[in-house]
Amino acid sequence: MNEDAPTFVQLEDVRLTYGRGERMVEALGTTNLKIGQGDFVALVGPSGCGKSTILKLVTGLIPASVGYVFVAGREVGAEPVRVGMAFQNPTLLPWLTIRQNVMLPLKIVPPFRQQYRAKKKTEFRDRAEALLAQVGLSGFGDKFPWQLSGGMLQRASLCRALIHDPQLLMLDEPFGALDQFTREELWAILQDLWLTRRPTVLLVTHDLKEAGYLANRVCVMRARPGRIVEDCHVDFARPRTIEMTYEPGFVSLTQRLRGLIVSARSPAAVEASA
Amino acid sequence: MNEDAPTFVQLEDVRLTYGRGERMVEALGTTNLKIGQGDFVALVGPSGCGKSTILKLVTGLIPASVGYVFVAGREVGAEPVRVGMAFQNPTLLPWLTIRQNVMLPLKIVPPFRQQYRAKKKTEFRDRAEALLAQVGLSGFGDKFPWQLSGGMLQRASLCRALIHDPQLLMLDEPFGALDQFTREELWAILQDLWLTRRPTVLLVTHDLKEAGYLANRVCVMRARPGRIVEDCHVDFARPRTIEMTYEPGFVSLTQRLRGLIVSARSPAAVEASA
Amino acid sequence: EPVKIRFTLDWKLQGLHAWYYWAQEKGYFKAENLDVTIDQGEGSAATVTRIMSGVYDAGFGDINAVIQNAAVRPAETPVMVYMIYSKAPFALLTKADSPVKSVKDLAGTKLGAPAGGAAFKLLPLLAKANGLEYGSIAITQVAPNLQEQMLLQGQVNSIAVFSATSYMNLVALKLDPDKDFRWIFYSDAGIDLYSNGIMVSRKLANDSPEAVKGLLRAINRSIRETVENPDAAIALLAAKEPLINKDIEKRRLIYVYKSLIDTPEARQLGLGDISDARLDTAINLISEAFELPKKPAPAQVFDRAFLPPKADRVPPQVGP
Amino acid sequence: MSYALRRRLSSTAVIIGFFVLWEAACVIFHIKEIVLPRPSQVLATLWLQAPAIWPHTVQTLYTTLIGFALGIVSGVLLGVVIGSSRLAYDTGYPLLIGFSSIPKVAVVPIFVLWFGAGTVPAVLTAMIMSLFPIVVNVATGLATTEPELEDVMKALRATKLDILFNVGLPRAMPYFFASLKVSVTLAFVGTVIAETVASNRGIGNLMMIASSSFDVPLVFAGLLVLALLGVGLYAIFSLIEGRVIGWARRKDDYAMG
Amino acid sequence: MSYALRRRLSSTAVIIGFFVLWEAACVIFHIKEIVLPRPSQVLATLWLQAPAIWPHTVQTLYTTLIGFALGIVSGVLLGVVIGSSRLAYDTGYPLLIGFSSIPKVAVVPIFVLWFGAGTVPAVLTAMIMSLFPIVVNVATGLATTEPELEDVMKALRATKLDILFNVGLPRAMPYFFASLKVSVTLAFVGTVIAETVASNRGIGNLMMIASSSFDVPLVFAGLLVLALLGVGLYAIFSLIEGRVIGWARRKDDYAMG
Ligand SMILES: Nc1ncnc2c1ncn2[C@@H]1O[C@H](COP(=O)(O)OP(=O)(O)OP(=O)(O)O)[C@@H](O)[C@H]1O
Ligand SMILES: Nc1ncnc2c1ncn2[C@@H]1O[C@H](COP(=O)(O)OP(=O)(O)OP(=O)(O)O)[C@@H](O)[C@H]1O
Ligand SMILES: [Mg+2]
Ligand SMILES: [Mg+2]
Repeated sequence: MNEDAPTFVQLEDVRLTYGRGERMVEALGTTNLKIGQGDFVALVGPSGCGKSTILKLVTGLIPASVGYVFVAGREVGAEPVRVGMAFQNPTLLPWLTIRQNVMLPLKIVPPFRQQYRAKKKTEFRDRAEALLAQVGLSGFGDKFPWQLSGGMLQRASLCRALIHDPQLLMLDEPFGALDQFTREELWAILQDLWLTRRPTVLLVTHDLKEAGYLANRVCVMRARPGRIVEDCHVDFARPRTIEMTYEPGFVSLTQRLRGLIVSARSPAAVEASA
Repeated sequence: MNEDAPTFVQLEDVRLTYGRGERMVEALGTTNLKIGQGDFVALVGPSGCGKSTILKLVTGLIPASVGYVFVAGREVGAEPVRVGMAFQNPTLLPWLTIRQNVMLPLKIVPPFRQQYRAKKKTEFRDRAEALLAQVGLSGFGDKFPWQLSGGMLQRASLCRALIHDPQLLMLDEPFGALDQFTREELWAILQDLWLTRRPTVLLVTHDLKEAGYLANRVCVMRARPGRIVEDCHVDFARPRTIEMTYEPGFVSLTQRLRGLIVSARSPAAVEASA
Repeated sequence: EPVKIRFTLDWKLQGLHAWYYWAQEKGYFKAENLDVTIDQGEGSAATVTRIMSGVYDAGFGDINAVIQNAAVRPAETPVMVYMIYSKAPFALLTKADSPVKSVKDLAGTKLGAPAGGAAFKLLPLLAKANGLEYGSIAITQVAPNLQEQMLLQGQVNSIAVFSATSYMNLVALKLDPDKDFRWIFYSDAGIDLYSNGIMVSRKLANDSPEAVKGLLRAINRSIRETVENPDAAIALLAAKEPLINKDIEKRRLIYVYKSLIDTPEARQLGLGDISDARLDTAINLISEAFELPKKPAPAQVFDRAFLPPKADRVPPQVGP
Repeated sequence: MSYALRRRLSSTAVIIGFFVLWEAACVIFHIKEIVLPRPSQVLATLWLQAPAIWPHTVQTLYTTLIGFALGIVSGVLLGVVIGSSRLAYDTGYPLLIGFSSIPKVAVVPIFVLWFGAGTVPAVLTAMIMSLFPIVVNVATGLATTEPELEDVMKALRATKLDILFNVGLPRAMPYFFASLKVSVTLAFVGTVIAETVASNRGIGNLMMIASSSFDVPLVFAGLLVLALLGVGLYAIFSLIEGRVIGWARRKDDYAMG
Repeated sequence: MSYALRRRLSSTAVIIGFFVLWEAACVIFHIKEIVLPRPSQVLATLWLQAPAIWPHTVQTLYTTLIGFALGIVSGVLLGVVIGSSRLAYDTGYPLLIGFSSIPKVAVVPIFVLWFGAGTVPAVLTAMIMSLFPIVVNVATGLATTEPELEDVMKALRATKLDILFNVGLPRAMPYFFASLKVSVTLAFVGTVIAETVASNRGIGNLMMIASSSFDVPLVFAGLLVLALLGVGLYAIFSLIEGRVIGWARRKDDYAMG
């Protein structure tokens, strides 16, 4: 879509091994990835191939064993970039209510941080409530996480990732526990948000339709050690609609992605093509 | 499929409210449900409608606020039935390895319990390994839960639900964090298991294709307070195949289910039809 | 302006401390231009340590502890300026019907003694002085507050005690300490020592000799007045600490005065003074018992320069 | 409501039963007053001597509260340091364990030599005795915090202090409150020990005076006062605990469905 | 390996630094030996008197280990009861808190009168002192177990005992090990207190004798022995802890990537 945008996220010859000594596991083989500013990239691949690992690398939660991760031109961690992340498990803090959980980034991230005390009972609170209402959780702000169902937790966790208007948005299967309709509603909301605010988004998903609907690029990974084996551009016009997903062009895209994943699942086949 | 099988699970005018006093939430409106022995029932519905709650009621984890839950003709909890449950969150015990987690039911549930000490290093261990291999986790038996990816945890949790050959199997979105291919493989495995062992299965899912492929009956729920609004029979021949899911009959079933859920989502519409 | 003196007692509030509070309440300290604060103590030996540390300037404590410390740290050790117990209260206590009638009879019996206390430390000397094999005594070490009860229970045959404390403990137990028990004083069995008195820090003695003199004047006067008016003295104490048992504390005051203070020697030399020859023997005994590296000179231990005139130190008669 | 009432009644009954048993044991086995007085004697003494006991009680409570407050503050600080730094863990623990293995009776005289008898040594003793359980539990709570929860903060580029205040400490609260229960009793013990050694007032002083005239019921009255003070403070913490760490104990609520 | 070595070296350095500081403070501020002896004096005494100190050390260690073992067993049992029963929680806590607020010095004489002077009162004192932190932490660990984990067992129709052994106790292990650190020091304190009251051997006895002859360095040598014993036991528990609750501390492993 926007090929000349400056590179915002870059993985340079990154490898990642978990553990040490005998228990060492190579989760990610040598990986290179560039994401332009304001781009929307989806990551797909078989279970355990290292998708979450890539997200954690880009967020700076784990350091690369080999290679470098740059965000906004600086090594990750040092850059003054607002990051929003929805984890695969909706890890809400159990001692906070849903609203407090959603407002947490405002308490931490500048420039909101400085205004938190003054605005937490007015503007910020309203902002959280509005976001909760958008995902269908109005009225649940005062509940505690254990009083919500799995899908509701996931939506709350999504709100937490969005509330501070992040420049870099990491979403790890954010809609996995939702029914198809709620999911499609949230796709539309996310697309709107992307079109108006233009954050750089990295989305992990198992739903190829979701990847095609939302992303500009879909990266296909193969398993053990994980590696990106294919990088497909998705050029449908924006804003996209659910109807579009039934069009032949879209169906053939998902078919192609399916095929790529099938071959990615049998490592031998990939080895040859890589 | 087997209409005259004796009733195995029965919810009789069950209602469930969480909390007390002002904080009271009616999660489940008056619900009646009968499941014959050896039947395979899928529960679908919007997020937060009470699907997990029904599973917990049938397993006896929470007592009904009103009404009765019977399993195998007795009130739940008293019956000598082997229950296997895969929770929505793969709650593996963090201090046990994956294999130990999977073997846990053998340690607890009779008749395995009595033989556990003698066989835990031989037969039971092999059984766990075989199951892990079936879901693609061979070699991960000695890892700890936090060393696995989200999808891998979900598969391990499924193994734990299956290992003790349960007569009643409760599956709460067991394939939510898996890619389409792994998912389809596991469908086939689960169908085989059901055909050979004939446990009574209650499956919660958001994937209508999954519901249609696996279940004999699909119950559609509406939200807040949750209630079963439709009970569709699925009569395709067994064993079913992935190819079958592309047949027009199957597609029209999923279309019909979609329509039901759409109307279930707008409570007013349902109120009229109920 | 008044000289500040922090004064430490040897133990918690008891009848025998009446004169210190008397002096304070009656304003005798103030009259001597002294500002005295009195703190309760943790043992007559600890008085010495407390003064040595510099936190306290004066106190009521054990001369034998002064001797021990003077041998090792002469520069820091406080100096005794007014001897109050001219007879040491160390004694062996047995039941009246016990076969232990003298020190010699301890052989082969069980003796309870407080770990480390002077009464315990002097036992080898006591045994030697009486021709008894020390090893033949089976010694059990017990805290002071348990001794009487273990004796009564029969867990031990005799105990090595502080007479002033034990006597009143037995009274409190509603026993007759004179009839039901036998007392063998160390001093009557060849171990003749001095005991508690007023000591002051070297610094106070050197820098403000007048203050020390004033302190002793006030205390000396109070001793006489309290002994002559025991009821008033105990009432004054009870006003300070209502929890004390007035009867017992009055008896304690009188017992201590009669048995440890109003001795023939005190009648001869006056309250507060000592016999240099006896002190010399005591220093020898202590040096031997505690294996001191060297013997301190008597002048390092006791200084009679601050005493009030002898005429003021005549032991009084116990009042009604 | 009726459930809460029944709970309170039955627990009161058991506690009273305990004292009745004690009384009965004393009567049946002819236990001498001097060994173990009957609770009725102790209560009678407590009642009769109340005006004289009161100032001692106030002194002990006051000293303990100050020492305990200082203990909490320094305990949490030390716990945070030990829980978050490897070096502090490796060095702080052995030093603290070593120090805590020393009976404080041996340390109080040293305090007296520094600060004189009175309130200061008692406050210090209460503080150092109540400190260690808090350190250990806070440090353990921090060290066992789930990394997933911290990741939430790290992804937001939170500072270490942010993480501590928003994840570490709230997560460690159940540990902290557990340690408070132990610490408050130790604070009382510390105060009383210091008072027996060096103080002109306080329950410790009272017990020494009582035991020097062999007034055993009065000694036990002092002990009873201590026990009551301890239970009283515990009750207060319990209330706070219920509010602060309800999230960790939701099981209870859940069981009532 | 080199990392572990560096860690050990730096922590040893800090601990040695602590003693050097102490020595320096004594010299610079002219602190009198009778107030606080220099560590070099204490070590010299320890070295010279080692043969005389040894039997006391053995006695104290032996007594403490027995008392501590009994304390662990009864502490875990009581903790389980209090952590799983409402009534036990409501009654057991106040009684235990009350009892723990009482200084054990006041209780030892009663034990001595009942059981005679010697090892028994010391073992008992060590036991009751080490018991309470274990009770509190085990009970808290059980009470804060995530209901989700218990649900796993309940779905399998597990008995209460199954749940306790397979979920409750493993989940409470971090709490348990935290309490061991506190308890082991209290066990030593208990033993020593009992020894000072009535015993012919043990470090407590040694310290009484030493302090009566104003041998302050020997008193401190006794304290140092206690500290070393405490640290030694701590080191053993630490090893076991590392194996048993590694799952709860995975953060450490993780940080090394
Ligand atoms: N902390 C860890 N320690 C050791 N191994 C780990 C750890 N975390 C992940 N792994 C391993 O790294 C690999 C990749 O994990 P990752 O979570 O990135 O997978 P994923 O692509 O997100 O899979 P899923 O779709 O199932 O979530 C897996 O094989 C997993 O076992
Ligand atoms: N422990 C609880 N306390 C209070 N409310 C609860 C509790 N558990 C669930 N609920 C409420 O009950 C309703 C149904 O929850 P349930 O978990 O059964 O939903 P679900 O159908 O499984 O949803 P999902 O598909 O999102 O998992 C929700 O509105 C939820 O907020
Ligand atoms: Mg993942
Ligand atoms: Mg659910």
